Amino acid sequence: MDFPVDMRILKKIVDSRMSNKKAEQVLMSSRPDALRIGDLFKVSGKDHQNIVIENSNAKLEGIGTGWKRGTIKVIGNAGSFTAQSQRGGCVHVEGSVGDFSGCGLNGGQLVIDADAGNGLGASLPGEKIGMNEGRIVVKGNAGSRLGNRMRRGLIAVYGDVGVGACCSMISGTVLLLGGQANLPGTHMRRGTIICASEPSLSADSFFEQVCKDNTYWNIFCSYMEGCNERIHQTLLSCSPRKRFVGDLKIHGMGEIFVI
Amino acid sequence: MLTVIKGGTIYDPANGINGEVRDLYIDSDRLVPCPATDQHIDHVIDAHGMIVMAGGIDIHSHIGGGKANIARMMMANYFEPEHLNELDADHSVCKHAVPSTLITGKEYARLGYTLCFEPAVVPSNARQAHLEMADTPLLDTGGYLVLGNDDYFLKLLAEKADAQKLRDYVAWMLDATQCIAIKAVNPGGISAFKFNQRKLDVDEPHSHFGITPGQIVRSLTTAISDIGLSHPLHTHCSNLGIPGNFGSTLSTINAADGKPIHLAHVQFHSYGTEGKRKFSSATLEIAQAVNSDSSVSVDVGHVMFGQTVTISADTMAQFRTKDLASPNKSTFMDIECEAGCGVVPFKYRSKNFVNALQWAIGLELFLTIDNPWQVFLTTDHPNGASFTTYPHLIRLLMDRSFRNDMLSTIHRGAVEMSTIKDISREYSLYEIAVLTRAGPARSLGLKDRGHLGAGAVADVVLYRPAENWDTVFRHPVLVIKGGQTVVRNGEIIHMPRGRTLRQGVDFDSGIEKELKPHFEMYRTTRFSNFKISDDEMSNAIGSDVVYY
Amino acid sequence: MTDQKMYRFLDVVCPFCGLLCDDLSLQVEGNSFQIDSSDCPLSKAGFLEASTRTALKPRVNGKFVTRKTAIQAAVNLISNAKLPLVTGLMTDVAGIRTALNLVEYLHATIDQYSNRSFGINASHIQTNGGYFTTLSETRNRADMLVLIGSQIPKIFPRLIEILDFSKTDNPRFKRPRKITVIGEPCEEFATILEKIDVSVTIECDLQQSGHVISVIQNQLGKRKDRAPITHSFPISAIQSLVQDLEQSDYTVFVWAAEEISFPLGDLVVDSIFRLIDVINQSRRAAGLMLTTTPSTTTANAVSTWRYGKPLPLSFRSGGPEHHPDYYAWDSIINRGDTDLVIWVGGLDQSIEMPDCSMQKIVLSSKDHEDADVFIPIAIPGLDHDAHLFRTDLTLAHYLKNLHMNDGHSGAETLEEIYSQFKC
Amino acid sequence: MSHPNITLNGILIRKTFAEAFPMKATRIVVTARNTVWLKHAVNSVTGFATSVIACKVEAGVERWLKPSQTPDGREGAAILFFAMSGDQLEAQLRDRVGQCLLTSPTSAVFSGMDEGKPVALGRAIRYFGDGYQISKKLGNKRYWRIPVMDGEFVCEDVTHRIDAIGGGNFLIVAKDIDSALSVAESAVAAINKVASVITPFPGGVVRSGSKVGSKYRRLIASTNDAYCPTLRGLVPTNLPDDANAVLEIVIDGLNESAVGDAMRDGIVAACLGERSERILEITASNFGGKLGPYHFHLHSLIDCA
Repeated sequence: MDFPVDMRILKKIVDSRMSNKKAEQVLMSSRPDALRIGDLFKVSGKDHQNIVIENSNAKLEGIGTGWKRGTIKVIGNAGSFTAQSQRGGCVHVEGSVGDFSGCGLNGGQLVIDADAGNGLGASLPGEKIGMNEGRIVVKGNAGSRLGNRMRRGLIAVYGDVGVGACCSMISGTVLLLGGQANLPGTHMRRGTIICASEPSLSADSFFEQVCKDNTYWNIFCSYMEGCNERIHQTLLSCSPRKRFVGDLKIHGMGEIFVI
Repeated sequence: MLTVIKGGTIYDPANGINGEVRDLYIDSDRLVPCPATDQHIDHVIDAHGMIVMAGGIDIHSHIGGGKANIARMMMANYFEPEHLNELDADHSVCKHAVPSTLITGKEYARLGYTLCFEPAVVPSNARQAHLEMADTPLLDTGGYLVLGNDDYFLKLLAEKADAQKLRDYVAWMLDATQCIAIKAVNPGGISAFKFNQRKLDVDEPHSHFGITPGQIVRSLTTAISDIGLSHPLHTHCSNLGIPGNFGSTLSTINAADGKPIHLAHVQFHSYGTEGKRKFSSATLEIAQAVNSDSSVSVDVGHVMFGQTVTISADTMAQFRTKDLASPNKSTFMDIECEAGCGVVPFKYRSKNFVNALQWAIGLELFLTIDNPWQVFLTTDHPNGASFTTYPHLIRLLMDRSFRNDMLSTIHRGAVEMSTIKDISREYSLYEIAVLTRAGPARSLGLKDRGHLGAGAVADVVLYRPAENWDTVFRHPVLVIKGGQTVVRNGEIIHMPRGRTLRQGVDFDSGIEKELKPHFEMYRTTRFSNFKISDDEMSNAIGSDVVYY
Repeated sequence: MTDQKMYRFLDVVCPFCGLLCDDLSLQVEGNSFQIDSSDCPLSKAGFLEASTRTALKPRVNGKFVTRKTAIQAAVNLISNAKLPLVTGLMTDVAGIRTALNLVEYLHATIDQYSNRSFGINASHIQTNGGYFTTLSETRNRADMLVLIGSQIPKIFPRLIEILDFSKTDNPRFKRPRKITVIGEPCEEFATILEKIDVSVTIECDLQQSGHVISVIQNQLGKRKDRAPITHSFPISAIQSLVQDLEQSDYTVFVWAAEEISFPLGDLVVDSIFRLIDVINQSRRAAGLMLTTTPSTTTANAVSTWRYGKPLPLSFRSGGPEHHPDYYAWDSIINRGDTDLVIWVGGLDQSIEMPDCSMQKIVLSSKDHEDADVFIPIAIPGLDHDAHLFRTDLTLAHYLKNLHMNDGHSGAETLEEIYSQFKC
Repeated sequence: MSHPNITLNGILIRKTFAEAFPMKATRIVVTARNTVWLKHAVNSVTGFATSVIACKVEAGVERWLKPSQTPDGREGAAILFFAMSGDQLEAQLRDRVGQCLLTSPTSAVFSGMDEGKPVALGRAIRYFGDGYQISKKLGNKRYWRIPVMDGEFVCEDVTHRIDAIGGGNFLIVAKDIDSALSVAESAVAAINKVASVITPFPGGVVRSGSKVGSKYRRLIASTNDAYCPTLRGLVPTNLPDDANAVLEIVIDGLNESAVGDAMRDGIVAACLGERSERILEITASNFGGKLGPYHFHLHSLIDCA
């Protein structure tokens, strides 16, 4: 496969509970020369709730778009727009994903074992609200503009992130557990960013507070205990050293914890 | 080539035909009288049992121009790519509040409309409006030129220039912008808003030019009747949407001094201040004024529930409602010292008192204005609702029990405030044909449109009768445009280019000598680059001009 | 055939920047254009380059061929391509209309060359809207001009003149009109400001301009009980600007998207509109966004009315889909999501076509030896009639053919290619 | 028909029943930095909450919680609130959380009940934050963080309420007040070990048992004269001749079995407690079955023991 393949049709096929044979006949797009599912995949099994995509690569785009219940496991990489507007269930990519994955996420869980591209959990073009619910865990690095306009939910990135994470964030929680983040939380209104190492912030935009025992932090840690062991260990091993509030430019009252 | 449409039941109010079974003959693009018996007929269309009407005419629908384009941009994410809808049942319905030109043309044709008027062509934006309308297939189009907020006109008025000069200016502008009628949008108000005046009543002076909306309406109606334009001043009155604005609407009618005047989307201008919520219907007063004065005509601008986007040149009114925007975003523009533009997305909700009452007021207007020739069927697309709701609206007018069923689904307070539950009137097919065909054509002076007499342009629509009028009008069996079958059973089979309808006017070219320095002094375009020629229309813009 | 007689044209529209100034007077003799009304460097360079053109011939694989052969070669390349990308689009309404037809038919992707910077503004309109104004409105109403970015006079040499701000003591205004510049100091600006009496400069890194604007907003805003925003630049200039804003009747904020297209530059636009919103609560203000090439505004206008969405657009799954970043031409080339790049030029004199490894069909008024297929086309507005949209998105100009050039327009050429598929 | 009287440790258990009525109840969890400030907070929020008659709510500590048992890892207390209606419960909770817990240094408040109808907790008082309050949703729980002078007051958005029972009771009839107090203390200590119940009166004990009505028109209840030792001879009495002190223990519980268990454990502890030899009998208060649908017969409770 040299060219992008539009996988958004997957949800509709699963929802319609059509037979495997019929599913293989479904056209993947409305182009006249469109491929059928069967041209690329062999459909087998009976479980509509647990989909496994084998031998996936970065050209399969939009896997898990609008996904509501059940799991999708992607063996290999996935392309851009993975889990776009996902509403429930779990999408697990055992590799990297492309740009704008988890865009407009509205519930459920997206787990990425390797890296994610730009605009992870960001807003769809023209939408005022980005990720609105749900959880994204990236075990590798993530690109720029992560969590743009995010409103609710949780994003955790174990590795490094690109410039402008949590730009125009409305609310929600983002954990940046890797290296230094560049200009996170610009124009953030509310929300919590937790940085494992001191981020590069515009000094005029954020006010630094001394952070001594924070009740909410404890609640958050005990919540994370139920979610993911590795993150929980990181959080518990250190308590927040600093708290920044901002973005003052827009009278924001978001917070950035440095642990 | 001679075609006959045989045995259809004809509703042709312009020729007084009310449901008679007759044959219609089409020769190339025109309807012709019954030919001699020995003449060969090439093609027979069987219309037995069908309702036959002329092609629909929408007198007020925002289908082109900069503001529609901004609205498209803002609402772009409100529809899903088509191919993802294919597994859904209902993918043919257009979900976009302001569809693209291609979809607009197709959807109008599917509803049996063949002619459509863009009611707010801003002079400097006229070229874009015509470009967009030329890209709207299947529809003939025309534009109303927005005047009454442009600096030059206001200045002439403030300087008490003589009527001849005003008249020449209006005629020159109409000619230069290839329009068919003149529209006044919140006369003086858009300009006043640029000078930070937030409200301007009909008798209130503009803070900079010192003239009142009343004066503007008076001078424009005078100019229009002097020029001899068929369509009266197409007026978007002052104080749109403000409770109690029916007073301004009545004052505007008075300001016309007995000259013909058309009130656009009058539903938005018929509000009172009674009741505990200080918002009520004033349709009684408006309907009385219309019923007692045959020189007044209105289009309703009916509201339907759901997501839409309001677009208007009335920056002043639009800016007032920007906090009600849903989704919360809005675009405004001050344009070239001529007009403005405001785009505010809006969601009308049936359980919201104000929205429900707006819905009821629209119906009250339709049902209490006695003469169907004085009222036209519009939703002020997309401001009240998309034009795709027309069949539903027609059903509301023709079917009282359906209307009453709908009443039970809306806000109860609004039902109590409204009189529609007591109105038993039901529109007949003949009257619907007046509202949607014959009336608009007569008002715009289009002698060969909107009727099925010999010599008319062969725009013919065949409907199959059914219990539900919504179904009847939503799915015409056949739509013929200019003698060519364009839609058969909902399927588009031809996509002809439309033409631009305009009115030819005379003016003293002396006005050009005065305008030229004005352009050089005040504007950022030159006089010679402003005018749109017929040649440009047909060769570069792509729409041939038809003079009326 | 070219007519060698000399003609004189008045009120000619210049297609070489987004302002589309329409008051040029030109002497045309054959292919040579001589401006004698304006010393705008962009116009001069554009017309000069057009004058010094040599006759171009179509090429296939670098070898000269007939036009017919070249068109056929282009058709063949397109037929074999899986995912063509149409870009450049330095053309007029007709060219863009035809390109869109072709792209829809081919299920290809389309983007305009300099759409990235316009996209900052388009995205803002899409998500938030805004309050905009146009050139004449600014010329006649604005008693205060705030320029964000000091390169504006370089990118739009005649802007200040068109807005009638060359002299600030215009008798039509009650008070002297004022100009404020927010941005890095630069030479061009210094020369302009020298001539103007009333002006303020706030010197800052342009990346900081969003912050400066927010500080101003904070000073003007109603919630003065909030703690003032901290800042590391001197407050005096800002305070005097705030005073000016409080007195002005109609303030216009001007920026060139091109100049602020750094990472997070879109937030500067966001800040500007927040400030405009605050001012509009009690006074009047609006934004004037500037786009460098008229083709960008034109292409976006046409694509929006045709498909309901601005550029870039992709039809690769069927319907038109828009994503400002993902379908941008440079993203597509970087990802390798195309096998054929179709470049549509015309007004691309000052632009180098991006280097890429894909096959290339180039329609341009400039020679491209390395293209797989090169077909020369004429320059819109000089060699053929053209519609172009001005930077303020409102006004379309009709540019007329200035000489009897026998060149084919981009639209004609694309139509020739397209017609091979239609039948 | 006459049944033999039951005795426990020689103490007569009357053949009668305690009459209880339906209430609405909720549980919240309060935590604080240390025991001292936890107690201050708890005392305050459960203060003046003995009887719904005038307090509108009955409240008490259900149990004390170890740091490992609380959401924020600090010491805490589970507190139950009982009221006659859901609206009243909500109003009281809002006022008490606002006045007693929001004010108390270092405190935090969480929901102690996950099912039933939602009752506003933080949702009702978040506006104290004047727009600076922060909402955080973790999983399906929402927390409000309200800025206050010692940092942040963290408060869960809602707790929940369920149908519960109020007015479980028994009376200890003793020869003298010292012994009555002593066994009442033992009884309350035993009841405190039962989950889902509280004893809302001071120290868990009430001395002013009441009857319905009064000679004064305005009063709806007045002293239970049949159990007042000093009125013996003036009115018909329910007291044995040598009884000189009667104390009542009132129990509110989340369900019927919890109230029954608490009554049984309390009665048994009373009968086996120190100085129980001076206890004459255990009885219970009822209104002939007119007040409430729940009847706790002392004999059947003891039979089960």
